[in-house]
Parts: sequence; structure tokens; C-alpha cells
Amino acid sequence: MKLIKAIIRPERLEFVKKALEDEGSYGMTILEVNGRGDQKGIKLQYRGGVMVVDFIPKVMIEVVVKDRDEERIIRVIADSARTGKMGDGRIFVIPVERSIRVRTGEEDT
Amino acid sequence: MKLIKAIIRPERLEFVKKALEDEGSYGMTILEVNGRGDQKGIKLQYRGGVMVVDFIPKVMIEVVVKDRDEERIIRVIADSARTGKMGDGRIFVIPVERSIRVRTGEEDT
Amino acid sequence: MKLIKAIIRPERLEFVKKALEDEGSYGMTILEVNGRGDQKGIKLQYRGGVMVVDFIPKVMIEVVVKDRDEERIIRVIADSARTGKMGDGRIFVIPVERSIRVRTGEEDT
Amino acid sequence: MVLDTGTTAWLLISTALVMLMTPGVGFFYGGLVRRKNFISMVALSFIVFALVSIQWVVLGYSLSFGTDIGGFIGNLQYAGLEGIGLDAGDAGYPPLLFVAFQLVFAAIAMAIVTSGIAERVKLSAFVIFALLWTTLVYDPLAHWAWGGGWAMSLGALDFAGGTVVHISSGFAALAVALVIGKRAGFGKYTMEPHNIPMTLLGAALLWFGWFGFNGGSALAANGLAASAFFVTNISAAAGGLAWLAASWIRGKPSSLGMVSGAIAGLVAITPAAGYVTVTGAIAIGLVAGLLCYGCMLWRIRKDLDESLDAWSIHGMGGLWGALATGIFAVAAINGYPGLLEGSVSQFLANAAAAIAAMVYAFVVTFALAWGVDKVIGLRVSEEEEYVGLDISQHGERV
Amino acid sequence: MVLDTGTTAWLLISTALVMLMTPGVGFFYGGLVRRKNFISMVALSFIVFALVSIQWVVLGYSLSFGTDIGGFIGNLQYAGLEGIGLDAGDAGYPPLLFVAFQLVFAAIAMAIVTSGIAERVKLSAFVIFALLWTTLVYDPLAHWAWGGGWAMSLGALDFAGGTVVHISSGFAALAVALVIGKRAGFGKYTMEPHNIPMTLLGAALLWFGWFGFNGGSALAANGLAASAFFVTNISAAAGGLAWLAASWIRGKPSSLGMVSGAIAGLVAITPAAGYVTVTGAIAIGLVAGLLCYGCMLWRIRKDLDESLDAWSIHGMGGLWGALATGIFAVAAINGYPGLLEGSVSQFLANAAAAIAAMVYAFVVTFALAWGVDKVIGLRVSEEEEYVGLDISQHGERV
Amino acid sequence: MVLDTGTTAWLLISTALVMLMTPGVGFFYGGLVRRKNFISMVALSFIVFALVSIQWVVLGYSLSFGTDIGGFIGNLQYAGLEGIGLDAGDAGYPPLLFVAFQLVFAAIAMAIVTSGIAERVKLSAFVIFALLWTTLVYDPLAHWAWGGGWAMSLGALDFAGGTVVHISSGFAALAVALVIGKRAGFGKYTMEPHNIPMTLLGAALLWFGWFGFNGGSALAANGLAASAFFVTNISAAAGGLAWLAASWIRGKPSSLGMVSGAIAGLVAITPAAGYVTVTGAIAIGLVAGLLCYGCMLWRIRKDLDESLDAWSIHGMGGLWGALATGIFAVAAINGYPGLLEGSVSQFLANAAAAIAAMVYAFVVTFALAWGVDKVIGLRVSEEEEYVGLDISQHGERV
Ligand SMILES: Nc1ncnc2c1ncn2[C@@H]1O[C@H](COP(=O)(O)OP(=O)(O)O)[C@@H](O)[C@H]1O
Ligand SMILES: Nc1ncnc2c1ncn2[C@@H]1O[C@H](COP(=O)(O)OP(=O)(O)O)[C@@H](O)[C@H]1O
Ligand SMILES: Nc1ncnc2c1ncn2[C@@H]1O[C@H](COP(=O)(O)OP(=O)(O)O)[C@@H](O)[C@H]1O
Repeated sequence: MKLIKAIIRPERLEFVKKALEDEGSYGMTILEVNGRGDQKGIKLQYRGGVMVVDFIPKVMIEVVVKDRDEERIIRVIADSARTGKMGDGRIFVIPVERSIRVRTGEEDT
Repeated sequence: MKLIKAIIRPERLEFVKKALEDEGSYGMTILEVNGRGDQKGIKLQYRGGVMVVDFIPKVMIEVVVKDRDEERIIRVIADSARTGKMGDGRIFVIPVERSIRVRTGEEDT
Repeated sequence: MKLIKAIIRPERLEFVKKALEDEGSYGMTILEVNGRGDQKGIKLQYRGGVMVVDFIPKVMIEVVVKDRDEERIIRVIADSARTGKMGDGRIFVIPVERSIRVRTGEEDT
Repeated sequence: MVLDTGTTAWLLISTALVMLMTPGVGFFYGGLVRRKNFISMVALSFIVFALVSIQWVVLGYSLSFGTDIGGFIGNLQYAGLEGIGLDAGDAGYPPLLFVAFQLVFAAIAMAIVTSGIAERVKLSAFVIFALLWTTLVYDPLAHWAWGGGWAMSLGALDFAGGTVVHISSGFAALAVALVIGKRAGFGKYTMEPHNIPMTLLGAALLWFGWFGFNGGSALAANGLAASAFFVTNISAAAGGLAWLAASWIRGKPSSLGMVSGAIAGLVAITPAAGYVTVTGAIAIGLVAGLLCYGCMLWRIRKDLDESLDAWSIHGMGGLWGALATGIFAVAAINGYPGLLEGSVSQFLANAAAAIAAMVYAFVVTFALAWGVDKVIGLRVSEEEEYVGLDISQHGERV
Repeated sequence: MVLDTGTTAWLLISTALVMLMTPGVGFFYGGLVRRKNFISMVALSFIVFALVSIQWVVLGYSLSFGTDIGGFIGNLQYAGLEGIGLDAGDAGYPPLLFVAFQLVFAAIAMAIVTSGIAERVKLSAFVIFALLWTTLVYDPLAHWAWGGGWAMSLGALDFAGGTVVHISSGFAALAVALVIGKRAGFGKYTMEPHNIPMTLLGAALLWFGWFGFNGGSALAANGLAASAFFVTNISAAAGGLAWLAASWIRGKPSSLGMVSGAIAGLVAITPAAGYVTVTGAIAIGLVAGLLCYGCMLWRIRKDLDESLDAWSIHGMGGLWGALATGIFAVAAINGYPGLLEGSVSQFLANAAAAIAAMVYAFVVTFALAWGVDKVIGLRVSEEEEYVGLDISQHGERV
Repeated sequence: MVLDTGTTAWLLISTALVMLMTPGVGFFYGGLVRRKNFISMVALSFIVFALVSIQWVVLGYSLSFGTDIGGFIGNLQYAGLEGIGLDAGDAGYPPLLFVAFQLVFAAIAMAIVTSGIAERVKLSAFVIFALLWTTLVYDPLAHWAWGGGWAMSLGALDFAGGTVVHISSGFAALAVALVIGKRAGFGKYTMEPHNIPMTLLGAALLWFGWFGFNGGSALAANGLAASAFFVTNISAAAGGLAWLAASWIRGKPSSLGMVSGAIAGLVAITPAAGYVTVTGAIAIGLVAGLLCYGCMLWRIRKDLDESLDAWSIHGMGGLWGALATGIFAVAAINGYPGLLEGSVSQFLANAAAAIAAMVYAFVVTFALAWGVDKVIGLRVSEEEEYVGLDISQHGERV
């Protein structure tokens, strides 16, 4: 299994949720985070000066998927989260060794 | 080492904390998250219509443990977090390669 | 690639950000968390009794770096986050298999 | 009589001050519940205020202040505010203003009751329950004490509503809590107040508004109003410090203890505000702080989920206040001597009125709640309670 | 005339109550926007209040209440408050107090307009726009209705500013929203209110302050003030319940519906408060709640980003109120019969004044906003909007 | 004298308005500190209010307004409010009401002082310090200016407490900050305000309450009250805009700058409110906004941890106000000419009183704080400070 950790724009969350649902993928966890990427923050001009807003609110989505779904889910998230502008975010894939359901104590495979 | 990432019901947190303490496991980090599981959200009936509350507040616990403690800690968390109803949550196990103490800069093994 | 997950004191965040910037590392994600470490919470004396504050607000920094930067970034974070007192925090290193840019859909390597 | 513009101004603003107390209760309660029910608590206070406003015009004022029927209730002569004038009336201010001033009291009493059903009440059932309660519990009690009912004839004193507003709502909250049952998980895990600053804000608005509540009840801008105003503040201060000190001895001096004690002091001085001296007020406040704190601890020990302590603070504080009025009243203030000045009869009249109100409020509320529960169900489903009333009842989220 | 201390006291406190409404609007709006613009909305209310305070002293009062020029505007005789006395004046209270009372009305009108530019206005441009608007839109409208202008001569009734404050600000918000354009992403993704409790707090302060707004407009502490006070509350209650019920039928009874309806009721009763009975007020409030709810739904369907619904609530609620005043006015209250008592002319006068105000406010605001936009740009850059106005305009963060 | 109901009504409500300012200070400060100390700041304001309420009854009023002893302090004739009547008194309102009105001033002064010890004071020590401070600093200063003390004899003017409340609390905050020392980490990392909206809410309550503070200080509902009310508002507006503009030039126009400037304007107009014209008030406010902003920058540059700027805003704003009263007083308003009308003596009297109060407040507060620190320790332990006062002092968490 893999943990797909996507950091996206908050305003794209609805689209990503919808897209994942359409793929039949329901389980996921959402975290409110702040992030800074390659753009090094947003530069605002004012009165001749420059102010850099370095951390922008983002949403982090964590989805654990079976290995065979990895590629598909990544595409779904990337496509639905995309606006094409700086700050669209990243997706990281991390290996997951085990997954246990608390309710039953059973292990998913 | 392993990162045990458990997503549980907020109201079970006290029990899990207590149970981990009894096992002598103190280090942990807690995050407030929102999640959706296999139940696909909670359905509420109203006035003939149906409203789906898809994200429910959950607590994510992250504990990094030695390999030999993995199984024990998973059991402790799963048992103390369980209510037996939908929404009890998941536990994921992720490999950790290194762990460093900031205070000393030393590496735990 | 590696996910460097550092849990530090909130008041050291500015220093860590600055230090990472000086190293040319900009991308990172920040989460507000609560944590408990080996110190088992802070003990407060009052009126003969003792009250244990077990969870203290911390900041979690997640940075994904190339393998060759791992050591350097760990040192930078550890050094800039250190006060030398209990509660300075931990750094965990987790393997990352892939990293995708949402904007372009391309994979970093 | 000639219109007294000063008194009219004071009653206008007092009415506005008391109005602000109803959302004040909403924020006070809203901070104490879990996050998922915050909006629900505040919304209930607004809904109560609107419902009672309309009910008061249609029926409530007349039932409370119409010509007495058997000592129990008023007749319907003023239904729809028939015949209420805008002139100077008998007392130097417009009779309609008296209707307004009394309206805001009826509203806040109902708002206080929401303590007992917090985090689990079904909104539709609540609307019906609220209309029944204000009509069948509040209006008769207002009539008894102020509208020419038996308690008034007996000479029981209730300056600003210790019995009418606080005993009634406090014991009603207890009754309805028993009918609706405990919150899911009560006693199994802690239910911490999710936003203490909002509770403190509510407390500030309540303390502020209470000057209109008690000061306005002099129904004139005069020395009596000033005295009621002053003792109100002092009793609040004494109550707050007493609870703070008591909770300090047992552990930490919490801010919630400070404001709970202040409200206990405010409740207890309410019936007494026009009859006691500053010294009496300090005594009343101190006892109220300690007593209500003790009642709250007892309630928790007994595993009663009267969730936000309307019973321990308003119910028991109101009971103490009613008795204390009979004890500490001083003839020099307003012509009524109490027990300490030798008037046993005053004390007995007050005790009788208070106990009767307590029993009536508890029993009738219990019956009403039971009936509503049987017919349409007072409580949300378990799923709805789990998700929280904000989402399940209002479709909103903090 | 001899100074009437009761009336003076009532006007002093009424002025303070209305002052509190301006930050009340700030919190009401602040809770409705996204987190990144919360501070901005509240800050705008404070800035508006300060700007209008100064403008009113320098020019505004005189333009509004100076000797009439052509039915359109006042002259500059009172510029800098020249010749405004502290004595009893002609009406038993100090003329300067009337200036203060009117000042807080001018301020809140401008604050309501910020609905139309929420989350995207450039602060520097807003300051200029605000000064122009209050001078060229608000001041003439105040003059028309109250300062001896044509609407007043015509006999149009506007007790407390339904036309002057609400129609003007509501239609101005619509006009400026059209000029500034939609928020980035509007219609593409949902923009949920980020802090409903703060909106409820703002609503509580508005309801509270409105007693000064309408009650104070009697300009005396008397029966008329009491009547205005009473009908204000009842219309709010009716409006809140109407909107709540309507939204319940369509889905969930939201707390925002409850308070939006209450404000619709408050807006609609504003011009009528001194002329109608309690029954009239219930009708006015009920219709206001339903009408404004419908207007809001229409606005959303039409994809108009008049973001916080000043148009549907203040604009359309004010319009309804102006007409309703002409319909429901009752001679027994204040000497003016309305349509239901057979006075067609009263209805027509009110309709004419309301429509003129609507057109004037819309057109002139549109022109001003357009001009400011051309010259210095009314809107922040896309980047700034994305980050939010709190950071980009104020350098602050919630 | 005959009771004047209008004046009585105005003083009743003014007292309530000023009462609300104390929690207002709590929320203003609470938003400025870090999250972990939010409850603590608000709780301190409630605790102060309760403590001072009791102290005022027992001792404070008499020390302030009892028969003069050597120009320095009042005697104990009114201890326990002995002999304070409910009749019309000499001035047309009940003497007890004057006691209440003065009480709320004493309370807010103490609340302002908490700025200097924010986020690090030990609650038990604070309780003792507060009782000492109000008795040994506030009461004498109130006596000097208003109770028949030397400053009053000298003819120094302090309409509503610029010296008594603001200079005293501002310089006291500085003194106690020096004794208690900087917050751990001060200067090492930024301590950002954690909840600016709550600070804005506090500011709204303060601005609102200030109408009672200054307007009520006319001690009558008349033209002087109206004038004091009006100039209060204008000075606040001018102060807010001045600070906003100054901070805009240096960077961003922050909302905190807007409200800080408004409070600076309110502070500075306080002593002058009954003596100056609208033009004077604009000048006073503008200078206050700029001056206090400058003082704040200076304080930060000097690395002084007078944490929430009571010194720069209340202390220095109050000092400026006291001098400005001596400069801008106009005989036509209230019979007192100032420097601009040629009265050097008025200016000197005011300067003398202000400087004496400043020195007295600073020195005595320093000594008291030092004493309390030596005996029981004014500050929490490092661990407690690190966890925050909410948990360590109150056992509560936001
Ligand atoms: N190296 C990284 N490690 C962890 N998080 C990152 C990293 N780079 C980017 N992020 C996260 O992704 C978000 C979007 O990244 P950004 O570079 O702004 O997007 P884009 O790649 O479209 O320019 C950031 O705000 C941050 O939260
Ligand atoms: N595939 C997944 N990836 C990430 N998080 C998940 C996944 N499935 C479930 N979760 C998390 O676990 C929580 C509980 O899951 P749920 O399926 O509701 O419990 P149960 O298995 O008892 O039905 C969810 O709210 C979500 O936060
Ligand atoms: N085993 C662990 N698993 C997950 N998080 C941990 C673990 N141990 C510590 N932490 C996190 O690190 C933070 C700091 O740890 P702590 O032990 O207090 O620091 P120190 O090592 O300096 O004493 C904790 O608050 C917690 O969030």
C-alpha cells in the first residue's frame, strides 16, 4: 500500500473530493496546513516596498491506496487539483507497510 | 523504526492516551483532522431529503516506535480506540529510517 | 527522496525557516500539532497538588528533500531549532518514493 | 399622570439591555458546549427570543397581566395587546413600554432552559416545547408574582424575577434534562467547554444587561433604581470571588468559576435587589457563589446531565435569593422588613411562593417535555447527535 | 425651550447604541467572508466610522441639514458645525446632540455598502470612494427626507431611515459590486462563511443597537419612542421566523437565515417605526423575511456577486419598508394615515421618494465607483486577492 | 434638591457602559497576547472588577471622596458606604449612584495596568498587588483630582479621568513591567497577537463605553454631556485616522493601528471632554494618535516589555490630554479658558497635577510591585510561563 500525500489549494478541495468519489475512492483524511513552495512565497508590492507572504494556507490530503491504484489516484488528484498556476502543490508517495481497521482490529491487504 | 499513524474518534483520545501511558509509551504527536471512511460520510434524513455529512472530525495520532514495539502499540491503540461502530478509524504503519533528537542532535536507534 | 518530519517548538519556527532559506531550501509544509515527549508532560505544582500538562503545542515541519540533501537539512533544522532544554523535539526521516508537481503533472527526481 | 421622560428613557434602555442578555445566554452556553453544537446554542437563543416576542403579544402578556382569574392566571383582555396605550399611564411611562420590558424577561427565562437540552434537542420539537413552556409555565408564574396572582396577594416579594425567571427556568431545565436523557457519552468521556472566551463574552453581556434587569425593575429612574443597580453589582462581585476562592481551594481558580459565581450572585440578588442594603447584598452574593458551586459539584457527582448548570445556578441561586429576600429585606430601603428585622411573615410568604414556583415549574415542565417527547420526540437521532446539532439541525458548521 | 433631561438622556444613549452598530456590521460581515478577509471587514467598519465622523463635522451635517437649496441639498451654513449650540434648542435637547445622532446614521449607511466590495477592494481607493459616497450620495438623500428637501416637502415618511440609510446603502452596494466585478473564483467554488458565531454576534449587536436607531428617532423619550421600540422588536422577530420557516421548507433552518430575516424585519420597520401598530409591524416583518430571502435566492441564481447581500436585505427590505409605511401607517399612532386608512397620496409620496432614492443611489454610486476605478483602481491585484485582504491590505492575519 | 429623573437615567446607563469597558479591556488585551494566555487576560479583567467593587465599598470610595486630609487623601467617614443616601442629594441624583459611577472608573484603571504584567503574572500575587494598588495609588489620585485634594484646590482640570485613570494606570503598567521583567523570549522571537478580531471587539466595546465614561462625567443629561459625548467621538476618529495614516506611511495600515489610535484619541480627550470645542478635539485626537504611535515605536526600540502598551497609549496619551486640556480649554464651553485663551495658570495647574500623578503612580507602583515580588513573588515559574497562564493559573485552555 501507499500513502498518497497531496498538498493542494484549499479552493480545489471540492473538485478533488468529487473526482475521487467518481473513482470510487472514499477513504481519506484532510489536514489544514500552511505551505511554501518553489515560488518562495507570494510577493506583494506596496508603497514602493515589497512584502513577502511566505506561508499560504493549503490543504493536505492523505489517502492510503493499494499499490495497483497508486498511479490512477495520483492522476485523479493531480488533474482535479490543477489550475496551472504557481502554488498548485505537490503529491508525495510514501510506502505503507500495514493498514489496520480499528473497528475490527483486522488487517487490510 | 515505524511511524504508527492512527486516525481515531476524538472522544476516544483520552482512552488511547491512558492506554499508551500504561504501556510506558509517552512520546506522541496529535493532529486534528477531518476524515471520511468506507461509510462514505454520515447520512442524515430530513424532510424527505437526504444530507450527507462527508467529513467528520477525527484525531490523528502519530507515534514513532521501535520495530519490536510495533505490534504491541498497534494492539493497544486499536483496543483502546474501539467502539465497534462505523467510523472507529484506521491505523497505518510507515517505515521510519532515522530519528533524531533536536535537543542533543543525537540519533535514536 | 526523503520526508523529513520535524516536530519543534513553535517559537523556534522563525529560526528554522530562516536557516532553511539560507540553505536554499524553500519548499515546506507546516502543521500545528500537540505533542508529548519523553518528559511526559510538564508538571506544575500548585497548592500542594500536582497538575500534569501532558500535551504542549508544537509545530510540525514536513520537508521532502533529495537523498543527498537529507543529512544537511537535518542538521540545519536540528541546529536552528535547538534551545538545549527538554521539549526541543524530534526529527524523523521517512522514505518517499515519488514526488509529483500538480501544476505540470510531472515527476520530480 | 404626566409622562416622566427620565423614567421612560431608563425603561427604554433597560429593555434594550435585557434584550441583549438573551444572545448573551446563547454565547455563554455556546462556549460551554462542544464545537459541533456552538451555532445551535446561539441559534436557540435567537429563536427563543423571536418566538417569545410573538407569543407575548398574542397571548403571553395578557395571561400574565390580565385581570386575575382565581389567583392563577390572567384573562385574555390584553390578547393582541388590545387597549395598551402609549400615553403616560398610571405610573408616568407608557403602558406599552411595560409590555416591552416584561417581554424581554419572558424571553430570557426560556433561553436559560436550553441548558437542560443542550447538544441533543430536535429543533422542531423544541419550537413546540418552547411555545408550550412560555405559555403554561412562565406566564402563570409571572402572574402569580407580579400580575395580581396569589403570591402577590400573599405579599411575597420578587423584585426582578428571582422566582419568575430563575427558579422557573432552573428547575425547568432540570425537568427537561431528566426527560430528554443524558448526552451520548456523558460520563464516559470528558466534554470540555470548547471556547471559554465566548463564555466569558456571554458573561460580560449578562453582567452588563443585568443592570437593566434589576435596575429597570424599579420602574423609575430614582434612588431605588440606583440602589438595585448597586447591590446587583456587589452581589455579582461577591459571588464571583466566593466561587473563585472555593474552586481555588479545591484546585485551580478557573475563569469559568469566576463568571459562574458572578452569575450566581446576580441570580440571587435579583429578587432582593429593591429591598436590601449593600451589606445584605454582599452576604447574598457570597452564599450564592458557594451554594451554587456546591450544587454544581453535587449535580456532577450524581451524574445528572443538566448540561450547562441552569439548575445549580439559576434554580438553586434563585431559591436562595427568594429566601434571602425574606431574610435580608430592610424597611428603610423600600418599606419591607425581612426576617432579620423581625418579620417572620415576610420570610414565610417568600418561602411559600418560591417553593410553589419550584414545584410547579418542575412538574409542569416535566409533563410538557414528556408529552412532546411522546408525540414527536424531543431528541435527535444518535447519528445526528454524533455529528452535532450545527450540521444536523441547521446545516451549518463553525 | 427648557431642556428635557429625560429626552436628552435617551438621545445620548441612542446615539451610543447606533454607534455600536457600525462595528456590529463589521462583525456580521466579517463572519460571512473567508478567514483571510475577516480583519479587513471589521477594519473597514472602523475606518468608515472614523472617516464619516470627520466628514460629518466638516461638511456632511451642513449638506444634509443646512438651509435647503432647490430641494436637493443643504447649504454650507453649518460647515465645521458653525453655530450649533449646546442649549435646549427648539425641541428640548441640545442641537449638537442631534448632530451626533445623525452622524452615527451616516456612518452605518456607509458601512453597509462594504457588502458589495467585500474581499476585493483596495483600501486606498475605498477611502476615497467612501468620502465621495457619503458626501454625494448619503448627504443629499438625508437632505431630501429629513433636511427640508423635496421628499420631505412632498410629505414622504421615513421615520428612521429606511430610504436614507437602507435603500441608499443597499442599492449602492449593488452598483459598486457591478463595477468592481465578482470575486475571483465566484461561482466556481463555494465561499462559505468562515465564522458564523461572529456573524451571530454582529446580529445581536445590530438588534440591540436598532432600539436606539428606531426608538431614538422619536427624538423624545415618550410614547412614540416606546411604540417605535416595540414594533421594531416585533418586526425583527417576525422577519426572523419567516425566513427561518422558508429556509426550513427548502432545506435546513439555518441560524444565518434566522438572523438575516431578523435584519430584514428591522430594515423594513425602520421607515415605519413611528407610524404603525403592532399588527402592522408583524405583517411588515413577515413579508420582509420572505421577500428578502427570495431576493437573495434570485441574486444567487443570477450569479451576481453582491457578496454579503446588502442589496437583498437592506435595499429590497428598505424598499418594501418605504412602501409598507405608506400602506400600514395609522393616524392614531402619529397622525399619518396610510393606504389602508384610505390615504392614497401618502402611499404615492412614499413610493416616489423611495424610487427616486433607489435610482439616485444606484446611478450616482455606479458613476463614483466607475470614476474611482478608472483613476486609481478600485480592486486589488489578483495575487493580493488570493492571499486575502488581511495580509495584503493590513499586513495582519487572524 | 428634587431628583432629576433624566440625569439619573443617564448616570445609571453611563455606569453600565463604563462597567462593560472592563471586560472590553480584557478582550482587547486578550486578543493581543499569545493563545495560551487569552483566558488569563480576560479573567484578570473580571477578577479586577470584582475585587475593586468590594474594595470600593469597604474603603476606596471613602479614601477618595471622604473629607480631605492634608490635600492627600479622604478620611474614613464613608467606609462601608456609611451614610450614603438614595435621595436626590445635592445635585439631583442619588449619591449612591455617584458611588457606583466612580466605582467603575476605579475598576477599569486597575484593568489597564494588567498590560504591564501580561503573560507572566502569578495570580495570587496579582490579587494582593491589585488591592494594594487600588488603595494606595488609585484612591489618592482620585482624591487629589476630584475628592477635594490638592490638585482640585489648585484648579487643575480633569473632566473624566485623564490623570486619575489613564496617567495613573499607564505609568503604573510601566513600573510594574520593570519590576516583573520581560517575558521569556521577548526580543528573541516575535510574539504576535493571536486573535486580532477579539482585540477589535474589545475596541468596539471600549469606544461604545467611553460615551458613558466622558458623557456621564458631566453628571447631568444636558448640553455639557452632549458636548463631551461629541468631542469624545471626534477625538477617537481623529486619533484612529492619524495612527492609521502614520503606520501606512511606514508600511501597512493595520487594523490594530486604527483602533490603537482611536483609543489614544479617547484617552487624550478624557480630561478635556467637558472643556474643549470640536476643533480642539480634532487637534487633540490627531496629536494623540501620532504621539502614542511614536511612543510605542520608541518603547519597542528600547526593548521595554510593557507588553500591551498601556504606557504609550494610556500613560502618554493621558499626559498629552492633561496638557491639552490646559491648552485648548474654551471658556464658552464650561467657563474655563486655557492657554490659547490666555490662561497660563490653567495650563500650569494641569501640568503640575499631571506630572505629580505621573511621578506618584510610577514610584508608588514600583515600590508596591517590588514589595510584593520580594515577599511572595510576582511572577510565575519559567515552566508555568512556557505552558501559559491559562493552564498554569486557571487550569483552562482556549
Ligand atoms: N519540498 C517540499 N516539501 C514539503 N512540502 C512542499 C515541498 N514543496 C512544496 N511543498 C508544499 O506544496 C505546496 C505547493 O508548492 P508550490 O511550490 O507553491 O507549488 P508549485 O509547485 O505549483 O509552484 C507548498 O505550499 C508546500 O506546502
Ligand atoms: N484509505 C484511507 N486513507 C486515508 N485515511 C483513511 C482511509 N480510510 C479511512 N481513513 C481515515 O479513517 C477514518 C475512519 O475511517 P472509517 O472508514 O470511517 O472507519 P471504519 O473503518 O470504522 O468504518 C476516516 O475518517 C479517515 O480519516
Ligand atoms: N515517539 C514519538 N513519536 C511521535 N512523536 C514524538 C515522539 N516522541 C516525541 N515526539 C514529538 O516530539 C515532541 C518533543 O519531544 P520531547 O520528548 O518533549 O523533546 P525532547 O526529546 O527534547 O525531550 C513531542 O511533543 C512530540 O510531539
